[in-house]
Amino acid sequence: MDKRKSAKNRKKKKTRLLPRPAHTKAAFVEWVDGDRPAHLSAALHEPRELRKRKVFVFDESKMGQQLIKFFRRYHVATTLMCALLLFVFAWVVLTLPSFGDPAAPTNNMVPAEYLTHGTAETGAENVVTAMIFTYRGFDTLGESCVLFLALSSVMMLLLRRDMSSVKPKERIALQKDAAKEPKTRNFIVTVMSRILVPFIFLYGLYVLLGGESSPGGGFSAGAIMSAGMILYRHAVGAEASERLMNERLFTVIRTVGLCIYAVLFGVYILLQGGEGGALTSHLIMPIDIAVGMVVMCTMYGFYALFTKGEI
Amino acid sequence: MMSFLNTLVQHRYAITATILFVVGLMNLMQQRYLVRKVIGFNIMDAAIFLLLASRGYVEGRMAPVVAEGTAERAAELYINPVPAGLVLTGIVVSVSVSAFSLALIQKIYREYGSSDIKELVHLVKRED
Amino acid sequence: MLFLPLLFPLAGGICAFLIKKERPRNLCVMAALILTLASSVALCLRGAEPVTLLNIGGGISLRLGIDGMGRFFLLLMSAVWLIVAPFAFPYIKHEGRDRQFFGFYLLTLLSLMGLCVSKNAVTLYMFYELMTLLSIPLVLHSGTERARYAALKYLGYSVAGASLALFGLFLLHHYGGSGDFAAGGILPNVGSSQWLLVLAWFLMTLGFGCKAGMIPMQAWLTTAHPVAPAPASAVLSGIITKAGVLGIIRTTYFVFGPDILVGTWAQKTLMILALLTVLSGSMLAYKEKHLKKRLAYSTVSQVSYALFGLLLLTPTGALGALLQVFFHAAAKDVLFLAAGAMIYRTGREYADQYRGIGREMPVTLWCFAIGALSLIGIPPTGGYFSKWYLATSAIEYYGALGVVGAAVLLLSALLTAGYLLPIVARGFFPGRDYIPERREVGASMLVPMILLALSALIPGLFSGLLAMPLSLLSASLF
Amino acid sequence: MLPFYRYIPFLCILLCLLGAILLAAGKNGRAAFVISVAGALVTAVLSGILLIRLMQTNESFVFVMGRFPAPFGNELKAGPLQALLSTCFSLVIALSLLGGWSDLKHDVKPDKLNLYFVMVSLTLASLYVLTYTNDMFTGYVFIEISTLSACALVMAKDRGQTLVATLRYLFLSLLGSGLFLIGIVLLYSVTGHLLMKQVSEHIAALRATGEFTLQLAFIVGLFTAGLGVKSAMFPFHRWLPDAHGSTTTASSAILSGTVIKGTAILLITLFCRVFTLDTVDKLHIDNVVFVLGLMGMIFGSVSAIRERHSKRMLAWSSIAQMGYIFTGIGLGTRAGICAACFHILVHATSKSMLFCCVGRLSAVNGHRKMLKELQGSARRDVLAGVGFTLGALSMIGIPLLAGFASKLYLATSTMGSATKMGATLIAIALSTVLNALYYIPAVVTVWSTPDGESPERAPHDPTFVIAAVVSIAAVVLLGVAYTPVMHMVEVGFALL
Repeated sequence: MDKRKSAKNRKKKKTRLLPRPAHTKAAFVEWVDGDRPAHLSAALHEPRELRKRKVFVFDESKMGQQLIKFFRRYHVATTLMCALLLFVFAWVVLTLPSFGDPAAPTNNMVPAEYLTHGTAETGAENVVTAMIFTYRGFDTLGESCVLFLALSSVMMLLLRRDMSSVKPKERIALQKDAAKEPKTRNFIVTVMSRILVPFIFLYGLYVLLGGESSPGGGFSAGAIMSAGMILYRHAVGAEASERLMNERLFTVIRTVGLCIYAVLFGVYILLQGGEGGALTSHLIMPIDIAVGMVVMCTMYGFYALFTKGEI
Repeated sequence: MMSFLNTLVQHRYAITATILFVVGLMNLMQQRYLVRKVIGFNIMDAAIFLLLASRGYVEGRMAPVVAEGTAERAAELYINPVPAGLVLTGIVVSVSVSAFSLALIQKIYREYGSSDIKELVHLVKRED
Repeated sequence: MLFLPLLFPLAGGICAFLIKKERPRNLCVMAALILTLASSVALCLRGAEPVTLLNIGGGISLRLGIDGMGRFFLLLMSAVWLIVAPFAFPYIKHEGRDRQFFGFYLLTLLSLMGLCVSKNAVTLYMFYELMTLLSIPLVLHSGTERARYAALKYLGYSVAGASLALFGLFLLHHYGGSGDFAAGGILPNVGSSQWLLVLAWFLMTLGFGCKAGMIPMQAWLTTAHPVAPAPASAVLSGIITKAGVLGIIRTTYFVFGPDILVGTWAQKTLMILALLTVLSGSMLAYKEKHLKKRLAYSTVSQVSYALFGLLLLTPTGALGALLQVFFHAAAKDVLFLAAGAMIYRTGREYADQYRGIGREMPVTLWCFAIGALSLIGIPPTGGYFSKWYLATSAIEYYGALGVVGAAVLLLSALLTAGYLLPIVARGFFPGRDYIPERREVGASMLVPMILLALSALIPGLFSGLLAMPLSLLSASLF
Repeated sequence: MLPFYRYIPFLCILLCLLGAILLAAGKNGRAAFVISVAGALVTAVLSGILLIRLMQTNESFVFVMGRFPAPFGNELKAGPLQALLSTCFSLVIALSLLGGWSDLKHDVKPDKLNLYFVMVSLTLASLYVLTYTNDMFTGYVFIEISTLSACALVMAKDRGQTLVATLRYLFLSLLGSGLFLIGIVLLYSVTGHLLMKQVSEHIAALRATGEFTLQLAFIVGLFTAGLGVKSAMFPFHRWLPDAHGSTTTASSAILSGTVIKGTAILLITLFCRVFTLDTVDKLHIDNVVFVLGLMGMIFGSVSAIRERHSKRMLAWSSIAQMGYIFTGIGLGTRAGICAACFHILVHATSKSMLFCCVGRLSAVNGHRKMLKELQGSARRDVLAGVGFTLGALSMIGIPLLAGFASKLYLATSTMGSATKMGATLIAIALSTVLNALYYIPAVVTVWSTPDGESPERAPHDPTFVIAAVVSIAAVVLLGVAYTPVMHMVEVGFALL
């Protein structure tokens, strides 16, 4: 008697402990004999209910369960993946030709050609400059296009010509930022920058013009000059720096710079060597200058856009 | 064992680059805060550039700025300039990309007041 | 010439969509249907050279042509379509949204006509898919959630079937099976790849069998047919299931050819599946209370009679199958129409609510009775002959399996009697205490029923009428 | 001087770059729109000329950038296949812009419009380079360009949701291009070259000696993963639905139609030109790609069924369609890759059309995006409804429409190996069903009128009408007369 009872209880417990996946089975049955199943809404594009009535308070514990699960699984998975990658990658790297090995396949006729004839063919002692502007000039064109592209997309994100187009939420955030700014300019910074900026520009010019014959070139020079401009703007403030650089001038410089580059390079390519051969030896300097202009504008533009959202 | 250590020493830069790369990767994938993700991405790129640059070096040779009259022996005197050029390109690219992603993060922060990817995913889920 | 049967429904359908006034629309629908029937009769008499609609290249082209089998189905389908239409006018007016209904009604006919005159597998497949897509709105008509779900389910199953057919089509294309249909098969060299071809045939038959409501893909039928408005469900289970049968005929007899299929595992399996369907369909119908759903279940079982006959791969079996196709089309249509009429008048939907209906709508119930008898296969009616041929040829050619088959057919016939006759009996003899009130439906609903009932009856009485040409046709398959 | 047609690839690229630079200077959005559409059309015409010429002479040529031939300078390599693909891309971009113009005016701030078109033309430039390049590092640079411009296209619609989607897209793409760059570095350090011809020669030598086999496998894996992330290969697909689903119509059309294809094409080029197909087969990478493709096919469709947001549903289906392409690549045979290329064309046209039509449909229903809310929109703009229906049917694979042809080719191209054949045929059959299960209800929804209201016609949108008509014609044409196109693809593959 008791035994049977206990057996029954155990059975009950079992059933309670292991509930069978009700909805899937029911759905299947309904599907087969054709009555409206639970997941019918999926077929009829009805919006999920739970989205409608949920008052959201961000809280780890209350966060969507499957989201948490996803992140947990994600962490484990990525860690394992990285570990695997580490080992494989390290192994591969260890089997490569060792560091500074003269017999490595990378030291083939290509660098030899660049080094021996580069100067004669391009007129630049700095072989790296020679390479990036003539031998592999197309990559560099693409590279400066990347800069230009990045600047354009940052403008697309952050440029504010007038406050009217800004959403209220964002406007509040901006006012907060404005409140944080110091009201008065720091005297020392202002004076020092007034003294330093010309020298920085001078140095930038030197690096720019020396790019053919010594380490340097358009990219580094542009970075240096933009550092000078950024310092100036930071010291005297956006309004005052209008004198040095306003939006029109900014647009003109970066457009003209990149245009010069693209056009020159295009001409050079379309001439296909031949008489272009003579051209290339004189091509590096103007292209270098153009790149310098582009880089300078880009860096400065980044700073300006990030700080105030206007140029 | 010695030989293994020897190999390690020979490939010191490459190994460093590997470790850095994986560190950057983990940051990019696992950090919750977006700026940290960007930093992770930068570490990753730096690792790649380190590897690439270390490929170019040749024992006991000089930087590839060809001095007067050394042109014909240049191939033995100077290191391989190709990786340097590639690294230069790569650096510029990574600068632009990080600028873009930072701008994006700034915008998102102004939109939602948060830069935590989990929270953002949830906030976005709540929309539509 | 070949295009006329496709052209008229198209024009009619478009007109039906455009014309807002009721009377002119109905006139135009009728005109289109009559013209379709006339043109198809003419086509059957005159015959026509096969036409290449479009040469896609890569060995694929869309070709139309007409042959014996095409003639049979062409006439059957266009005739039934024409007959059912008048019934639909008042019925759909009562349901609403009639422009949509008649538009798609005619367009579905277009796809069916195309199915009949298609000359190779790709064309067949194209019209088959087209038919699925165009007949969905018929199921969807009432627009209720239930209807939408049923339509979705119909879609899912049909496309699943079609994709199985597609699967086979790709294989066929590889083995040069995308040429014109020809009786006895067109596959040039079977050789080592026979197992693959048999597999392809198996899958294609399952796929087309989905439309014909064969196990394992029958479940959609009993959901989709009841929710459609009566005329729609009549043509759905009367004709569109036959489209699946036509597909199977085409693949079996006109592409693969019987002789590479006879006695393969695939044939045996499919025969068993067909028998299972016959039996289970009748049983479920017996237990089902909802009238239209009961009729749908009976469709499941009855169409599988025809499939069983086809799968026998013998002349007599094919003959029985074709007869069954014809008689089931007539009988099932009349049953559905009668049921529709009864529901339309009384609003009662369950089989046990029709007590005394025979006093109220005698003509309707008489038609129902004739349809039921033909479906069961009581000798004077036509259904008897088809089942007779099936059983005999089954026993003749396949020993044990054949006997089992015959037994199953008999049993299911009994079940059919079990689930149809009580309605008739209780309808005519409600008992003394019942006070009937005449509420017979109008002529436009009666005439179709009567016509269909007669067509289920007459050819049975003069069996030579139909059996002779069909036996020639089925003999020509081998 | 060379004959003119040899300059066309570089001319197109230069045209797009200059166009982008100049557009950035202007402020007028409308002018920018006109200019960029015109530019896309011009490049399309030029590529068309190139295609015809190359088909006549049946050749493929190498264009030396500058006066330094390989292995010292950059190179482009153009054949009929590249010309065909780039023509298709230009056309698709032009059509998407036309189709999405009214939505652009609605979604993008007027003072940012010209920047949007800058992004578009840079995207086109990057697509051209990815198609034509014969130098791997150039490939990397322009992959980054396509990443940045694609992200900019996504975030053009200034909403928080879109921004987050862009961010996820950006991070995953960065991961992808990082892997790709590492692949290049490793490959460079084992072969010492960057130009594809020389690299492939060295790889052949390595294969002959049998050294660096596993390293090569790792490198190919890196390339595959890197490019797979950017073209939404199965395990890396999660970014796509949000990015393509939440942005403005033109962007969705351009991204789904072209951008995710560019990297796939680069992958094909690498497989065929650098690591020859049999090497890839020996390293068993193709089987991995094959399996991932099949999984993508199924998984994408299944998630599309569960999706209620109209555009995101289309995005999921893009994942499924990319699955087809990767399956074709994974077959590792000539026929398979031809089928993949053909499917690239098909999907580019159909999906851009679908996106434009859905954008229009939601526009006439008050810019509501949920499928449920699109009820009756097709009655408001019949053309959009027809376009959507045709696109859906083409995706399901009804004969006479583009989708059927590519499915047929994919199926017949598997007839080499039994296992792959079985798997592919089953997957195709399955995905046909799944496609139908989410496309047909959508079609029914847009055509069915909500009870008790008769929708009135929306005012016409001329640019959309042009786009819709042309792309409908394209889809039907690809479905009917696909043999000449396939012939071009095959010739092009032979000359790859």
